[in-house]
Amino acid sequence: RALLQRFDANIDDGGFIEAKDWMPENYRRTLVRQISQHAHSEIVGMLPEGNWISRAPTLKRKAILLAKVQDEGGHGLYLYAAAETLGTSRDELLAALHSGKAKYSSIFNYPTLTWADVGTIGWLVDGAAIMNQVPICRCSYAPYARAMIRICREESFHQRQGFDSLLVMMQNGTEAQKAMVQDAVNRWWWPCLMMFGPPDDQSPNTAQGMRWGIKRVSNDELRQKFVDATVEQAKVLGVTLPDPDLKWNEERGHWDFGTIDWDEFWNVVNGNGPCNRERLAARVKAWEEGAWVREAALAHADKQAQRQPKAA
Amino acid sequence: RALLQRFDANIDDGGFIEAKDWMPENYRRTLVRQISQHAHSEIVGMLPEGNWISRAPTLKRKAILLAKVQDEGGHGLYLYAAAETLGTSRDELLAALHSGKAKYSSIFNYPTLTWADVGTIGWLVDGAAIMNQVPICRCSYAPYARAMIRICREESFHQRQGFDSLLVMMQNGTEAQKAMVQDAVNRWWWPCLMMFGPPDDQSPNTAQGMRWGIKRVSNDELRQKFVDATVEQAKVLGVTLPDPDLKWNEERGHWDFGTIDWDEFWNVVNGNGPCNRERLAARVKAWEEGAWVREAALAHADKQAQRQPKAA
Amino acid sequence: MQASIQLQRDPRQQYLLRIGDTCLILAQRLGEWTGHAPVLEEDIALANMALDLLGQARAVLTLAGSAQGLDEDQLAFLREERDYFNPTLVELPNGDGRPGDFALTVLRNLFVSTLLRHLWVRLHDSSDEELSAIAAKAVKEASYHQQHAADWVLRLGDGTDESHRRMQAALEKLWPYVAELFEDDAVDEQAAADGLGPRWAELRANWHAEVAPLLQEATLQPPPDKSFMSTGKRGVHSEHMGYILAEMQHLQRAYPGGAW
Amino acid sequence: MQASIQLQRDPRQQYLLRIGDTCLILAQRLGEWTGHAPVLEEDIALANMALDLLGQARAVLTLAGSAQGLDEDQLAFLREERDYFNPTLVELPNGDGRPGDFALTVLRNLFVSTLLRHLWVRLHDSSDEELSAIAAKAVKEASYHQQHAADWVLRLGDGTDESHRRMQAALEKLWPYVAELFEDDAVDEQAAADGLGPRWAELRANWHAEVAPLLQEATLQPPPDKSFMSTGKRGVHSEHMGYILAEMQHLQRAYPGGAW
Repeated sequence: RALLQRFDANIDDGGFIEAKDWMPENYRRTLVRQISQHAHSEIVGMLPEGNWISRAPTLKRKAILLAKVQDEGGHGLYLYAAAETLGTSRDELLAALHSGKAKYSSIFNYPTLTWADVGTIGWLVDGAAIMNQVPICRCSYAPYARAMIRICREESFHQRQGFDSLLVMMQNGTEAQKAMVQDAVNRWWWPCLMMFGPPDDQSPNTAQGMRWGIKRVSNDELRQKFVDATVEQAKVLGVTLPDPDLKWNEERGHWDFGTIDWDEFWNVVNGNGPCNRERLAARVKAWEEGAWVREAALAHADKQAQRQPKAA
Repeated sequence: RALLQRFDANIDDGGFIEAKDWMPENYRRTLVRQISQHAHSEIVGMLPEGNWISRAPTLKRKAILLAKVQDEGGHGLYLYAAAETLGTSRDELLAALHSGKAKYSSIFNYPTLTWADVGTIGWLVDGAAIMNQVPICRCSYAPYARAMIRICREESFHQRQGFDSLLVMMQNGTEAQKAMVQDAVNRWWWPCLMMFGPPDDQSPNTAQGMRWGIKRVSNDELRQKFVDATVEQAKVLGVTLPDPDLKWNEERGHWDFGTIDWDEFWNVVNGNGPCNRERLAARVKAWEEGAWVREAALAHADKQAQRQPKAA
Repeated sequence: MQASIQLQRDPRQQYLLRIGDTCLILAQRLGEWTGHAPVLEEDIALANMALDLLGQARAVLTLAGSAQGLDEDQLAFLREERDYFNPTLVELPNGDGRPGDFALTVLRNLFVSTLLRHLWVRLHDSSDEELSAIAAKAVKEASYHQQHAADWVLRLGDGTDESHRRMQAALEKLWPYVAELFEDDAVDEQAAADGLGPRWAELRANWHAEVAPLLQEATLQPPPDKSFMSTGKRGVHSEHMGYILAEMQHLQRAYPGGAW
Repeated sequence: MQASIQLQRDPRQQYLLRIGDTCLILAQRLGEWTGHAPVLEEDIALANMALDLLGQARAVLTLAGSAQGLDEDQLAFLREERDYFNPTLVELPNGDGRPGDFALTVLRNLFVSTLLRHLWVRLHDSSDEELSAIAAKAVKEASYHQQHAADWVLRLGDGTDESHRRMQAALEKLWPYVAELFEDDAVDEQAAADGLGPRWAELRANWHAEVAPLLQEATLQPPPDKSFMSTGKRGVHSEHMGYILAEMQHLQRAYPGGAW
């Protein structure tokens, strides 16, 4: 009880919780769920973009894409490490992913069908991710906040690179390239708006998350901020956002936008998106087919450990 | 003894031996070796050409290539059946192929590197094969002779199609296509000359084969016939055969040609050609990975057989 | 200059391309087996089916391109991915690696040949005489393909434990892609109105009436239906399609102005 | 119009392309692992090595093209197969299917990084200042790659029975392609005469001196040497190369005049 009071007071003061500090079980569980979900999103997110590494159209773009996907692996590492500070091992977290128990961001259940999808993921998906993640840099759990600061810096870089790759095609490309970019934006726009999660009035976890300083800004606020920022960027690019209801609302000082198809959102969350099966299958296959490698590494380390004393 | 005399007399009269007729063990063994080697060549020969089915440049060429490779499978079937009339099962013959004991035509250990290789195989490899095989249509063992008649008819068709596909590229194609054809001819010419086997004075089996009416024309005679025919076709195509020593010999009434690199021939025969390992590995993989299918087909047939009487 | 051709987005053309592309892409997948099948007879049978499908594709693509002055090869090799309209089912890989999984291959052949047979039967009555003539020939080929696939599904489903397990796994993998085959839309609407051909949705009942008892006899159990819906018929494909096209189109793209 | 570019068949250019293409094609193969490695750390490490190799490829291709006015992308994406000069070793698939065999991957990395490290050391003394500068940077990367690969070869060779078996199988598959690395010819002759770089044959002794004891420590046994000789360095590749190029070149070929 005293511990809980001190914890609450700390949170209320805007203080940070470190791994060694006492914390309520629920807080710990919520964080493990959220951080691991985020970590899973990073490693599943390597798949749709990785799909284009072998086909990148120039060596510069290939290098940028490789570096980006590598960064995502790195984000996965930090985040698993942050989750491990809360007492759950990476193997346990991965087991939950592979069994389908743990979730990852639904956006990665959409396929990358053209090269323009790679740039669009950088621009829109990473853009939305940053909106979601910047507030987490002030999250009450310090190891998570520290990981997010580094991640957000890299994500911003990725977003600019994605935007730049689309800009080159829209400004200097052929008609076929421009059409490819527009098509990609058409396919990714609505799923990106869904990335902020259900509307606030249907989002049960928001209040507690806010209370604990894990979540700092509501889904709808973040979504609006994303729309407002993106409309301007779309103008610079010269692409049309596929929403006839999109228009400036002088009164609100924001862009109004159309109704999101939440049936689609829940379909994808519940496993029926275009690539859910394949994404999970790819992760499970990598894990299972890699088992012999991990076992061999352990066996070799054991042999080495046994040899040391003899040699000594 | 009386049987042997009757057999010899029959052969000397230019008669035919049927499966049910008595024959010397050596004759039988020689035939099984030769027919199965020929059958193996057909099915291994599906691989280098099959390599281009997915990449054929037009639908017409894709259809022609598919039909050709399918025909090769058919030739394999007739030939295995012909070998089986001599008392060795297809499974035994395949086991000998997979273990590396049985040989197949070394020409298929060269890779198909461009689309022009497909046409060149039709023109040169099938051309050489026909030269080799036409005399076998008069082979003393009747089931083999009958199979060869059908095979030769189809091979001639394939050869014309191969030649035609090169002719289109040489007459109506771009410079890049013409260079592709010339490059393919450069790579395939010498290996094709090797297809007739070692020179007569180094070919130990020839005499007995001739005596038995299994072989009708010597290696060197066939090779010369092939060169003479091909030189004229190369002129029509507009390609250069890669042999500076190639010139008409008025006295002999034949084309003289350069020295064959028999070291290369023996290297490839002995397993050290460009694709020996991969060709055999592909066949073994298909066989091993197909084991469950063959087992299931047998198991299902057994179940059906057991159900019949119950149903009756 | 081998840039991609532009289509007119005409419902008649799209209806025809759905058929032609289904045949074309399945032929491409079946062709991958050549030389690698479990028994020689199947090397020959799979190549033969690929050849039949290729012939059907050529006829239908020629018809689909005629109004716009495009030939079969321009349509087969010079479209962008978005302009191919086969259902996603046929573009799925045969299995991990090449040549892939024989179980998945024969089951997909059953699904597609049953669809195509019923489709060709109906297209025989098409208001388009040429399409009707194509259908008359193709229906016999599809019947043979269906029989061949059904025999194998039965054998492997009710064969050994291993073959049963593999067939059941293939069924769970492919079943979600079946719904798309019978999805209705404006393209089908227009084709039905013009008498060009049936709505594919009209084939659903017959398809299930033939496939369901066969699966049952093969002791195979389809997974529960889900809301997942693939979208290849609208030109939005799986990630596998790009690899098929990169390979299939390579020579046409790399040798502009070539004569083959 | 994305027809292929024509090379001048210049020994200096071919010497450089052998180096650049070795890096380029191995980067392509390593990139296939991204997202599919046995542990996350290896996803990152393999992508990182691919990135280093790609950087080396870009620098060397740029240098190789400068005399003829060709840029790195024209060289990387618009050559015909015959004009790529990497040794066959680097184009072999990672294994059956994707992403392939980790044993083969780390063993090949050992072979290639050992070669490249010794090559970069010698190229540091090149008469070409630019090449010398590229080498100065690359040698550090190659050292890291070699160390990483050596660690894994040791771990897997002397790990479990299964890992040993897989490593030994990989060794038997790859070893025949090693001889080509050190084959001598006129291109190397010229490069040595000009002080551009060493004959690769001069690297053979050092390569074996490092690789042989490591294999021994890893309890791996190379197969007996055969007369087989691969020929990628002369532009005559294996059947795998065409598939790599069809995929790698697709966008450049399909979007002529594109800006990326």
